[in-house]
Amino acid sequence: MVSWTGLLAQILAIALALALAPLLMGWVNQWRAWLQNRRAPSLLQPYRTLHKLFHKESVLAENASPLFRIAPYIVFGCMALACGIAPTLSTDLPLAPAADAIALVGLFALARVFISLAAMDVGTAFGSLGARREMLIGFLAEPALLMVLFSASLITQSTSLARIVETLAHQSFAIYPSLAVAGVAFTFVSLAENARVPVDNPATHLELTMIHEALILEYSGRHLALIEWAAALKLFAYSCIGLALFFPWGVAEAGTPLAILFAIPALVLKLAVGGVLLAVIETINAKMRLFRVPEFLATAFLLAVIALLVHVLLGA
Amino acid sequence: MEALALVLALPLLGGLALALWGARERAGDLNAAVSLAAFLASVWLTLIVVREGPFTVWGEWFFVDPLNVFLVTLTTFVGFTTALFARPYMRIELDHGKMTGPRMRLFHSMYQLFIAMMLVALTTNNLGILWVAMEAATLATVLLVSVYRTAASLEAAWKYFILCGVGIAQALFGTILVYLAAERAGGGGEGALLWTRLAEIAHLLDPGILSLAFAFLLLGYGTKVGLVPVHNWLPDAHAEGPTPISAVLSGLLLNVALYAVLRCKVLADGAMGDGLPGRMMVGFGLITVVTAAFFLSRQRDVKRMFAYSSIEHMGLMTFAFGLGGPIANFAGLLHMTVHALVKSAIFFAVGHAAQKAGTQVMEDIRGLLKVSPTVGWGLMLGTLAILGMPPFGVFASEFLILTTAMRELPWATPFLLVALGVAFASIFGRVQPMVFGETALRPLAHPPALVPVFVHLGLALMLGLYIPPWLNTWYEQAARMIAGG
Amino acid sequence: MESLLAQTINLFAVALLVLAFAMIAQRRILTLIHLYTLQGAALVAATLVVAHLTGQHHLYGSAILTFVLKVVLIPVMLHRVIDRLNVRWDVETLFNIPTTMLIGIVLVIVAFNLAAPIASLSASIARGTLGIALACMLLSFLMMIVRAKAVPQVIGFLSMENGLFFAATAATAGMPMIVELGIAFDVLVGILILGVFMFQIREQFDSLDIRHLERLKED
Amino acid sequence: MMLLDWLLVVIAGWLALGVAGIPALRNTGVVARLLFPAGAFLALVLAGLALAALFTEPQTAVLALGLPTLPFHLRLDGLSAFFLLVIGAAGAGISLFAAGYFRQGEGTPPGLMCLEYHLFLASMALVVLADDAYAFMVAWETMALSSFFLVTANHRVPAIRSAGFLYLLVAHVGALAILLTFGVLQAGTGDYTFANMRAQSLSPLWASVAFLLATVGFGAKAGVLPLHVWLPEAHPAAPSPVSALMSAVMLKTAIYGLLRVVFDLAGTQLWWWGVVLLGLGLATALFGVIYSAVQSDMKRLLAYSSIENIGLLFVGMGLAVLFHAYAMSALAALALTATLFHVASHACFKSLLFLATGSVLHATGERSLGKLGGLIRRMPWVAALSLVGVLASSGLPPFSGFVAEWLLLQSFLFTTGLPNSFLNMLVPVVAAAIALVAALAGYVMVKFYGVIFLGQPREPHLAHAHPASPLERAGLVWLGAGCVLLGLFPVQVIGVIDPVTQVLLGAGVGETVRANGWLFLSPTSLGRASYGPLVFLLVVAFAVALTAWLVHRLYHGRLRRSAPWDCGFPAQTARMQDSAEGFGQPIREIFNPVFRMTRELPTPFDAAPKYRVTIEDPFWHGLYLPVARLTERLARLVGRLQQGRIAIYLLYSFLTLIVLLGVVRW
Repeated sequence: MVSWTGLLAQILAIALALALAPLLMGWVNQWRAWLQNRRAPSLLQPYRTLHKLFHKESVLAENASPLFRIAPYIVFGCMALACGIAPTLSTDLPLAPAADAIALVGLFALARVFISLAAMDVGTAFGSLGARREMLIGFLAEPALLMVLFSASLITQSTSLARIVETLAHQSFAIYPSLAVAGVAFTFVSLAENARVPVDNPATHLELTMIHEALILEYSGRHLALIEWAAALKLFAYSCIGLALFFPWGVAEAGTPLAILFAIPALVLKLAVGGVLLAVIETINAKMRLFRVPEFLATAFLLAVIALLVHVLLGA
Repeated sequence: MEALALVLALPLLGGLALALWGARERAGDLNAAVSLAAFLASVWLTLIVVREGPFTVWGEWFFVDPLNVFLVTLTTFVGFTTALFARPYMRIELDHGKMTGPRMRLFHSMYQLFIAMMLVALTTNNLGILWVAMEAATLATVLLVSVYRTAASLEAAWKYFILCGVGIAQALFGTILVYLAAERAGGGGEGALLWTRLAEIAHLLDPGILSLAFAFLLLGYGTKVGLVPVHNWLPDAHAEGPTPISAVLSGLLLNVALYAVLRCKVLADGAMGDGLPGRMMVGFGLITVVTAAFFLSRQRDVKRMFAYSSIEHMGLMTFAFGLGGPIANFAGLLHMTVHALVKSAIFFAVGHAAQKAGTQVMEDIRGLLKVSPTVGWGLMLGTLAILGMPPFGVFASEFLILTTAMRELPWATPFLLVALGVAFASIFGRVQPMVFGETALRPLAHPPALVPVFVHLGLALMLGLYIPPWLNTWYEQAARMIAGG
Repeated sequence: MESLLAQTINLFAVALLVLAFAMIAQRRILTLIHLYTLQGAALVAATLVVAHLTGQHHLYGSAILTFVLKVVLIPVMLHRVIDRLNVRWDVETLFNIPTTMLIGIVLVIVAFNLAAPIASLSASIARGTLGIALACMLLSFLMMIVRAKAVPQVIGFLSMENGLFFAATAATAGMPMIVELGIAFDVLVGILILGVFMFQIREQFDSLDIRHLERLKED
Repeated sequence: MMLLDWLLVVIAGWLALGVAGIPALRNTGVVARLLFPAGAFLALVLAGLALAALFTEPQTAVLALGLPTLPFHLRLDGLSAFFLLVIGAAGAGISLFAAGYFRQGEGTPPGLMCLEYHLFLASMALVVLADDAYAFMVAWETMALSSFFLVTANHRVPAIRSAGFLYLLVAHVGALAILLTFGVLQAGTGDYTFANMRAQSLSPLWASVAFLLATVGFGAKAGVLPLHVWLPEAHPAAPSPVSALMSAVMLKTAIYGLLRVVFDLAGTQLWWWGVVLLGLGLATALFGVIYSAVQSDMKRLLAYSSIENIGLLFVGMGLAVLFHAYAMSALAALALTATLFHVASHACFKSLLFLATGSVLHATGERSLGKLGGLIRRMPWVAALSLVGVLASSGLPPFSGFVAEWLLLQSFLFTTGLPNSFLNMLVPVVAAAIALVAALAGYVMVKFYGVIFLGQPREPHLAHAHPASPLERAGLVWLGAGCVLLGLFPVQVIGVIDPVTQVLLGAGVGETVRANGWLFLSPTSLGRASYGPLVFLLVVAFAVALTAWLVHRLYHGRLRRSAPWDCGFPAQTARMQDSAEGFGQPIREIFNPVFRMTRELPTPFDAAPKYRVTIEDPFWHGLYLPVARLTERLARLVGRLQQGRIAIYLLYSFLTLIVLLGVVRW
């Protein structure tokens, strides 16, 4: 049943994700710099960073357990799979049935749990603090994300991402107020999940309010590289899912290999726009105090639930 | 016939004999021996009844039917085991100086007479004699309750005497009324009060008189059953008397009193036929169960607590018999049996515990398991059994009673639920620390002879898991008889 | 003649009732005992009359029994008790005397009401007196409740038994003999035990005031 | 011989083992090396028989025990077989562990422990086999009693005693409620066999009475709000294998009972029953998970997490009832499948975690999270296996917990089909709450694992913590394997669950699932929803391996150990890690109104600043203490009756006489 085109699309999708994720990072950073009147780093800066980190030897705390060393790989693997099942180019993906929307959320959760455990492993003050905060954001963001996906899957009567995108993309255009609300919620969630302003600031370090940076404080060398790359993949995956859900046009259908050729530029275009938007959001917002993060995410959660109710009420 | 003669004569003679030698060293053994003989005789009697069925003897003055023969056996059995328990127990009391030679004599002789009177009350066919025997049993136990001559025991005995005396007087008036009705229905004379005859002509008896009579009889004998609000003598008498007496009071006397009520209920039902007696008993039973449960929750004296638990269980039986119907009656009879067994067992264990600790105040009895595992486990298992924990027999009867009540009288079940819950919390919450935990007392050098406890509990356990067919047929006949047929 | 005798029964019955009231009213224990003796005598007389009228011979027996027991033995015993323990006065009661009397009246009415329908069914010649017997019983009961000392309480108890005996005699032509004997025996033993008790109580509390007997209770 | 007979043989074997413990009362060697392993073996046999029984026709047997009119009826059908399977499978691992765990000097001598333990196992097996009310109640109360004695094994400690007392009290009251349930179900026929109850058709009113009574009764055993208070007391008090057995298996017997009554005996289901169960379950789940997040005693934490899982199970049952009441059998089957799957997976991971805490307790003598840490280096086996348990428990793919959650959420997604707008509005909210609970569970488990096994030891003496004994490891491995396999082969597991739903609902998801292939789990159609844990795992593993290989290949594997950096912060002590309280802080902040907290916050000027927070169960103060006070007051009132004056007593008797005369006359 696994068609060649499907396999091809699958491999292509993952490869593309791996390749483009750092680029997306660079793109966003560049725009942020421009918007903030700074001289921007090169678009390829993330690649350079990764390369440098891979070359460095990695320094490990004496009491670091195997868990600490394996965690980066697991996180990376999870993110790779996430990009594999998110219908970026085509909806005909052999891996799609392995994990539907719910499983995708589970996948992100798995990665989060591992990175948090790893952060607690060495037993430093910042590490455990970061782990706590990460899990805090997690348990608020996860259900919100799940609800967003639910409202989509209620519309399309399916929880498989591929099927959702197919239905949304290739049926006669309709306006879904529920999806609109869900979209806002999704934006909130993805900002939080990817440690962007206003929840966290990826560019800073040594702040008492840091979250993601505190998690990976003890990492260095190749491990750090993997984690950074995984973070980039995560951002990529989230963007792709968002685009697939709310702007599903241009994604290739099953059995139309040629369409993929058109799908790639479409995706790149959409990502570029999305990146700019993200940069804009990050620029016009100030980072909020940590205590307000729960409120922020609770809002997202409520919006998602409202989206569900709206769908139940209006059937749309 | 001979068997019945033996059953009645042995305790009487034993009582007389012990009145002479009751102070001797070996009096306890004699006491036990006589009780054993009586028990064997009653077994013989049982076999006869099982083989030949009910019969009346001596000009119908005495009779034996399934209902009373099983109570006779139960009475003699518990009488025997209690005598076994009393032998070492009272000797220790003697060593502690709480008893003296004369008091020992009084104790032994009165013990036998008490048993004898209960047996007479059970086997007599004449309501008048029934009354006489009940009164005599009361008188015998009054002296036993006050045997320690302490202020408290005197007070308890006094209350016991006055309250039960008054109660029994009501019962006498009730009996007179029954006689009046009998005269009208079937002519007076010697035979007019014979239960068997009355039961035959019950439907002819005047309902007006019988209803009045039953009111008096229920109140009168109910006082001895320990129904609230005429129960007040019971906790005092149980708490202050010597433990063997508490055991037989709870285990036997209450049953006999309830038996008397049942006999009267049969007549009243037959005459009135509107189920009013049943409803009265249900009401009494319910009030008793609930009130007793709440009494339980503030006790400090262990024997007093278990006395209240007896009140609760008598209430439950009264409730069951009030419900009527084959299942409820069966349950009531079963409950009579297991309650007698388990409660006396508990009093045995409590007796040893209190004797060892030198107090009946529960706060001062701790960690019995360390003092003596047999006493500890005996008390623990007995308590669980009396609280209706399966697989003990008490659970079987409570199971039947509750499930029947759920359909017959749904409104009553919440009260029962609350009562049983409160009773459980009260009793178990106090017994658990008594049995478990640390203690200041030294472990007993040699384990006390608690064979009776475990025999009783074993029987109760058996009745919960397996009721022998002959016993079952026996219960069923009795239940049918109570149902009036 | 017959009817005249029959009426005498009612006379004795009323005497019993009046005596019961008198007992409630009476404070002096000695007088109480006298009243009790009188009640016993009235009971005996009534029994004799009934026996004569109905020709139930065992009633003579029970009359004699009653006489020996309630007119001779028990009063004597009570006398000796109060002499030995020298209790003469029964100080205060639960309610004051008049209230008690009023309650007594009410009780009599209740008793009559209860007994009326039954009495009409009674075969006995003295049927009307059942209500009185019941009334006597209730009155003695009341007396037991209101009296604060042991001896009066006991006397109340005994007079209650009088009421019962009278009921047995009046309503039915006497219980079967053996039952009567048994009852009499119980009463005798009972009174003996009571005597013993009073001495024990006395030596424990050096008083017969049953207020001392209120220690066993739920705190 | 039929399967049922063999099962009875196994149960009898358990009892025999228990009795054999008495002669060897203080002989730990025999008990630990002989009796408990034998018990574990019997448990395995039981599981095997149950597995076979799942696919055979129901079998019945009558024992010569019980009441003369009512001997013990036994029946082995799909439902009981499934729960027997759970009992056997979990029991095997726990017995194995217990063999290495129980030692002399825990209060109750080991021989007696052995008796109580095997009595407990046997009674649980009998509970699910019983086919009449009497047998059921006897087994049920025996179960409560034996577990009570196990809980109070170390009865020298007053706290443990009172915990046991509370437990037995709640259990007993619940049992009375169950008793009344049967009283209703037998419909006055006086025949207490389940067969007869099935035959009766009750009026909606009586059926609802039965349902409510059953909910109270079985809820008390399961630990549903507000009857949960005993659970967080009893589980920590008990020795770890017992906690494991109670939490993993005994709570499930309550689920069994409720399923039996609602779907089998009651005959009808009304839709609002489902709403009641949903509401109760949801409240319980939220309460449990929120409270477990703020616990600082590892076994209490797990106990509250058990409450949470029971809540999820109730939610699942509620959905099943809803669908079934609206005659949507297929969906009801899906919801029920989710519930039963969760029963199995919870049995595995919760017992695994409780046993792990047992090993930790033995190794360190500490139960408070604040005094643990860094044990992954001292006891790697336990740490690795608990990691499996933790991941399963926080519902992460590809482990067992996730599948149940996935199925549950799937069944939620279909509820928009319900012909009841109110429910259609209600259900999404419930689903959202469930998602929240699942996410919070992850938080709790990270706290649990991180504080115990990761970081630096918070106490010096933890350095001497000794690893678990081989038998303990064996038990843990067995249960860990359960978590993994349940998670990786859901299709096959659902094949096992299918007969049960067939029995209860006459419908199942089995064949659709099988039709969609063994690789991908898909209850309806591949297009609609699918989940392939095996593929999932393989892909992730492959990605990990490939990455690792590439990284080491293209670059290098150089590694240097040095002191942790921690932003160059100089003085590192273990006390600077997040404490358990610290980890609970965000939850306390967010769900502040739910808690009943007393806190001592240090001021900047304290010489020896000290922070203390105690969190109490609001139900305890809001419900139980008032009830206790009310009882006390009533008792005081009633006590007045017995106030010593004989005259008053006579007055009672007098008045009673008057009343009685009044009753008979007028």
